[in-house]
Amino acid sequence: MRVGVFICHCGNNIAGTVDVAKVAEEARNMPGVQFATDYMYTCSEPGQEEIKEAIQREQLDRVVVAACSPRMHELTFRRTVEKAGLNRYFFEMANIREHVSWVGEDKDLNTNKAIEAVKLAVEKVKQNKPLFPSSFEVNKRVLVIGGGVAGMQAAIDCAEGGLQVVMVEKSPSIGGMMARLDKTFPTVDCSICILGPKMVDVSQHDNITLHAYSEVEEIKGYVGNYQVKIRKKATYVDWTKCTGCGECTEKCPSKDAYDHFNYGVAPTTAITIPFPQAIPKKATIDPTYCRQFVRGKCGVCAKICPADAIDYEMKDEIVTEEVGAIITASGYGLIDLDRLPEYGGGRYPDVVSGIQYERLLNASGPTEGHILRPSDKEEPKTIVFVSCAGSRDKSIGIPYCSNFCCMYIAKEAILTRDHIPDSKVYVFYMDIRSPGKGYDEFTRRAQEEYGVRYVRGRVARVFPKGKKMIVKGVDTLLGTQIEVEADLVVLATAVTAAPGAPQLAEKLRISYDQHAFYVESHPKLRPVETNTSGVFLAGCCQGPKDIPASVGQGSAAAAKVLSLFSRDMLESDPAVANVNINVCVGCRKCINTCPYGAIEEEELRDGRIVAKVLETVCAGCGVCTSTCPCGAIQLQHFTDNQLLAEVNALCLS
Amino acid sequence: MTQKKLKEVVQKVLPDVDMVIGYRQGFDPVHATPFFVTRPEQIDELIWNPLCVHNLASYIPSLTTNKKVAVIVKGCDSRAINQYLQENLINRENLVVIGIPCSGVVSVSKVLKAVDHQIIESVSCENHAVTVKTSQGEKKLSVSDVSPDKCKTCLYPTPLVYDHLVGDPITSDKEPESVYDEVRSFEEKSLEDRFQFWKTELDRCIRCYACRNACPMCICQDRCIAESRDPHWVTQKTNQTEKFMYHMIHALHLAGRCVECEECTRVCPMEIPVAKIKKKINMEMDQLFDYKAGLNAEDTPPMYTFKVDEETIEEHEL
Amino acid sequence: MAENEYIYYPGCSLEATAIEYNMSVRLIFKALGIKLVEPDDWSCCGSTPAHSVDHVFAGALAARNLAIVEKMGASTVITPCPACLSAFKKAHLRMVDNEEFKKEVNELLEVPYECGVTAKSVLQVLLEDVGLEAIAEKVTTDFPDLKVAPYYGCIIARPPEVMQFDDPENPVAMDKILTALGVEVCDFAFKTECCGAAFGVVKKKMVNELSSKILNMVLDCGANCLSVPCQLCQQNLDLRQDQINATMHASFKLPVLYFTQIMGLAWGYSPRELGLDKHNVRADHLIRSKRSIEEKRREEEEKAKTKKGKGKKGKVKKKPKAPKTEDKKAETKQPEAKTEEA
Amino acid sequence: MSVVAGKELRIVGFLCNWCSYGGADTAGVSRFKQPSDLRIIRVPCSGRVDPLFVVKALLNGADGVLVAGCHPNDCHYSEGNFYARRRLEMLKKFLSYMGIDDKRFHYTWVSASEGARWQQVVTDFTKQIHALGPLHQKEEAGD
Repeated sequence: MRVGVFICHCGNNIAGTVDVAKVAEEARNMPGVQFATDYMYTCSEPGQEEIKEAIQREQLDRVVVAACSPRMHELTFRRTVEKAGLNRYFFEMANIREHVSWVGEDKDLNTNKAIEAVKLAVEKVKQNKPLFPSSFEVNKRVLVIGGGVAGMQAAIDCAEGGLQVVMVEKSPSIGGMMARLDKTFPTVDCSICILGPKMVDVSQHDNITLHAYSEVEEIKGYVGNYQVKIRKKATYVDWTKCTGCGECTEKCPSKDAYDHFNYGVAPTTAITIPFPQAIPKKATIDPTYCRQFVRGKCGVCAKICPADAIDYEMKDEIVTEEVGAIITASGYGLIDLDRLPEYGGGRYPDVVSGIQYERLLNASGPTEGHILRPSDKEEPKTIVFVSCAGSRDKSIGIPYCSNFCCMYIAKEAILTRDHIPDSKVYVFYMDIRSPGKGYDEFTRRAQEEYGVRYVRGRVARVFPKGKKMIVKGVDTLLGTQIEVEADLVVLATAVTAAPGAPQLAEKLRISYDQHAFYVESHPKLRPVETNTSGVFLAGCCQGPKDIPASVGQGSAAAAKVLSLFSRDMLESDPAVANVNINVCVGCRKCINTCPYGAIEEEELRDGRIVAKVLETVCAGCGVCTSTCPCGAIQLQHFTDNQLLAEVNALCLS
Repeated sequence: MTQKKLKEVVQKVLPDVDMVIGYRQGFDPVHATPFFVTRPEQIDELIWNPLCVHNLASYIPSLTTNKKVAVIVKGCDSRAINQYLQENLINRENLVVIGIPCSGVVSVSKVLKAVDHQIIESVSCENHAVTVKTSQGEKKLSVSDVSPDKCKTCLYPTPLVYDHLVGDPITSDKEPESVYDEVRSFEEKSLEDRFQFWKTELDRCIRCYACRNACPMCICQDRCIAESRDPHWVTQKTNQTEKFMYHMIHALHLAGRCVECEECTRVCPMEIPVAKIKKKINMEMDQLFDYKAGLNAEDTPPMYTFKVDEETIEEHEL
Repeated sequence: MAENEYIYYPGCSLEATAIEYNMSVRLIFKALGIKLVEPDDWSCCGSTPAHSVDHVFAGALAARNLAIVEKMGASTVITPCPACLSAFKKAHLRMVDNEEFKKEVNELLEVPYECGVTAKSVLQVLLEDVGLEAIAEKVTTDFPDLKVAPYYGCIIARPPEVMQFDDPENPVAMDKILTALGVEVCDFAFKTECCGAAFGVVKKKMVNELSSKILNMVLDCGANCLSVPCQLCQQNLDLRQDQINATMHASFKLPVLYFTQIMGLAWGYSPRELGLDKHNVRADHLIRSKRSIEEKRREEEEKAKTKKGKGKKGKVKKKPKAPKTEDKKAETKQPEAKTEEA
Repeated sequence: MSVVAGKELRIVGFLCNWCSYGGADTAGVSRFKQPSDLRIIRVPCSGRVDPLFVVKALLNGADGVLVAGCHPNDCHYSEGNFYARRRLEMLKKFLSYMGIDDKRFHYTWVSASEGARWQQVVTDFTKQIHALGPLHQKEEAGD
């Protein structure tokens, strides 16, 4: 065995707290090590050249690089050794940066730890076997989860790229949050006017199949070959017949249904079409309010529907779609007003959320664009905006900034002044966060041109006094407490992960952080990839972001899918389970425990039953290997002997 | 009398099977030995008495694939059959189970001790007692005095699975809870004492693998990872570490599978209480997953399944 | 210990200035057939200046009492006093998650405390253990004039990670109980605002301002008295009311009742039994007119008005009519910000 | 070379590649300082960790063994950690019966984003092992 070891300084990142020269020197004495050296930046072009040359010069047959995390550069170096003629699995990485130099202060201890990390890798690599990927076909269809602006952008870009797209939207219409906005910052452009055309593109594109009012039920398979079960929820209206004429919504007698689209600013009818530009423009019945369901009799809509589309008997329907990749753009949620009792959230009708206010501003909203306060439908003269309502607030478990509130508050403030010229508008803020093209200018316009009064300080309490709401807070610039008598209070409620985000993540087998936002492969360099190959992220499911950022991610995710699909065959990771039929006793324990059903029985000529791995289905978790009593089934690259070699390297000394 | 009835049953069964596995007299009066009956004239050699200690079920996995076999089982042995069925290691169609309700067997080594290892000339068994004749004279031993530990905690004297039952069912008079008293009292020892105990016990181990070979659930047999080089879990060194390792392997591979026939302890030439190790894990399986191995064929061994929410497992704090 | 029995730690002030709180608490538990057992030889809870001087010492003062309770074989101790409660809870929690602290504290104690006792407020057990049904069942009398502003004070639900009860910003436990009694509860915005009691001695002026703000809000929300679970608030707002009127040129005449007293009244006990006569601002005029709940029911059936909450989210509260209010000075004390402990 | 005498004890960690190894990376990137004793073995999934590896390590010289995987329901392989949970729990309950303090073995869940949590786990577990002291000084692995 001729192992070559390369210790990376990573500038000072490693060399700063690890004696790399000593590590290299120690490495030279390790059994099987032929050559060891340290280098400034091993991942650099010359650094990789050095490795290739050494492989030739020293006839190395195994390579160990001690540098950063393998999650960072394993692939880079595998390619390097492959270029030099070695099998890419004759390579191991010792993580002496994230796990050593960056977490330990004592140089001696770090150096010793690094030496052992190298020893570990050397012992492992000596056990490594050459592995060769097999290739399989790709199903060039893509599933887009979520019909918000990010999802729509992704869908359109994929469709334009010639891919078949399946879009799943859980609400009755696509459009997402943007469809609810009145205007967009910083241009004060009409939101639905710029979104509408995209929505139409989605609905009319030959390559896009839209499942509205549907949710992902189950996802099976792997990159290139996913099977997705989709639940089409019962709308109780036959959409093939419904013309969207809207007569039913006018005649519907139960008028106190919660209006999901308008965030309950005003009640709506049990049968609704969410908004004029809805796509598809079809009616949906909410059985929790519909009298036909609640009282068992009514049937008004059924009677008056000219297309006779009403079907109270309708049931959920499950459809299965086969795709090769998935883009999840499942969006975000907002915290409930009730979680802000100090602001009277949920208790006082005249304390509303930012998104509710958008609907009050919007011409197609319940007030037809006249700002009327919910309690008495009067026009408010003094409006107070409270930013960071829940955001950046550890005490309710939301330490992060919701990203776009500062901007939409400025926008809503400006619009308020437009709607009600004689209004007084206050904004309580912690900081004004406006880092974007034309953003800061915009917040300044709000203050300078529109005379919005920005108060730097937090609000302590909001309470009613007569018809007014008293907003009690502090002005940190004046260093005093202030009270504002408001007619209407608008809270910039904190952005949260979308309801049900964790459940979806579990179906997708991607990970999510403690706030249930989805985790990207790398925060800087792989922002739309996930650790599950074939699954990509777009928009706010990954974290709060504004429209341009979401659209950008939508296109980015689409680009990723297009490049993934640019090949007809994909290479499967050869690090999968493998059965030694001479040892297998056919006890079937692996078959019963495999999470993927990737193992089947095989009858040998002598009639013996043994296990057989379906290479493309196996995902390489290794549960089978730790289940097999006789060690007959071994996960390649993580075999018992490879792990035992590592354990022994550490323990037997 | 049971032995007579047994022979009648075997008469009936033999024509439709390739063999009947039972017991016959061994090389001396105190040893019974497994007996594979293939011809009617052999039936008369069959015996049934408290000396019939072996778990004959151990033989069937290798046989039922291509032979039709009948096997004679006691209550304890029968759990192995259920366990085989759970792990579908045998083909039930090819198996005829002849169950015998058992009121307890003897531990040969205890008998020999009782007569301080004299040559035994004859043994006669009558209701719950064995009379042993040596050159020193006769000695009458009550079975319960010389029975193996498993009988003292036996909850299932009547086979749990059978096609023919020889004799009337017997119900256990043992407290289910008492089964693990041995474990509990052992756990009262200090950590250090426990370690010293196993150190001295396992120190005697000669790694002959008799315990493994006798174990009905050790289905790997000659492919056991205790002997293989790939994977290479255990070296050939004869030190304490490797001895511990071997017995841990045996125990952990039996987690949720051990049917408590205690063959391992019976066959150990060094008289190491091997079954005592498994008993603890059996107790855990019982308490964590409310599971005893081999009680019925439909269960899934707890180590090969899971619940999304494990009510009985809480997170460990540091 | 027995089902219908609690270990009851009254705390120092309930033996003296707040004796009527003690009386009313004992009375209602008697009515509920629940025995209150005082730990023998209980001592100061430590919520004295001690905790601002020496945490270990303060902890030990609290832990001593908890240790006595523990020794009695009980796992719960109840106290009416929020200050004692928070002292107990603080000491307990700190000892649970800090071995070092636990050791130091136990070194000071003859009987070490093994952290086996949960402290609860009388309010909490009435709500959670006794339950609203049981409370409502006992109601015999209705006081039509009584319009109550529920005032909780600053510490009964704060800091949340310590008190682990009710909402720190908008507590509702007492509201629920009063409502169950059939008493009219007003939507009071200053439930947890600081009354300044802590500065009663050193900063009279500030205390008067803070207290007057609270009393103003009581009027604004249409109430004519306060209900409190805290004898410090009671003392401060009741005893000091004349002083407040004098310094703030106001003329408040707002009785400050313990919620347990109101319970007692509704259950038909006499004001004297409940020690209402011990208050500075008397409530007689509010409880003069009363009727049996049967009458009440009858009268209400007559004017059968149906009022339904509309929309999905939170029902609309009726607008309080704002009577005389002076004083709109921006100068107020910052209400306690939510505590930020990781 | 091995542990730095007097300063370190031998602690072996098995980390699943997707969550806990990532979590350890996150801790590193965030420069969350940790005791240096732990040596990390990377496995694809906590379900790959045969309890025998833990036994092997403890018998062969480790003073403590730590296994970390994705939180239940968040397994990259959807089910691996569920199997791990049962098997490792069984082992934890078993070890002390054989005379090996079960405090020397800990298994827990750390996600890729929980760098701070990882720091906490490593620090606390190392502290715990140091409190127990070396496992192997007394008993010699004689041949």
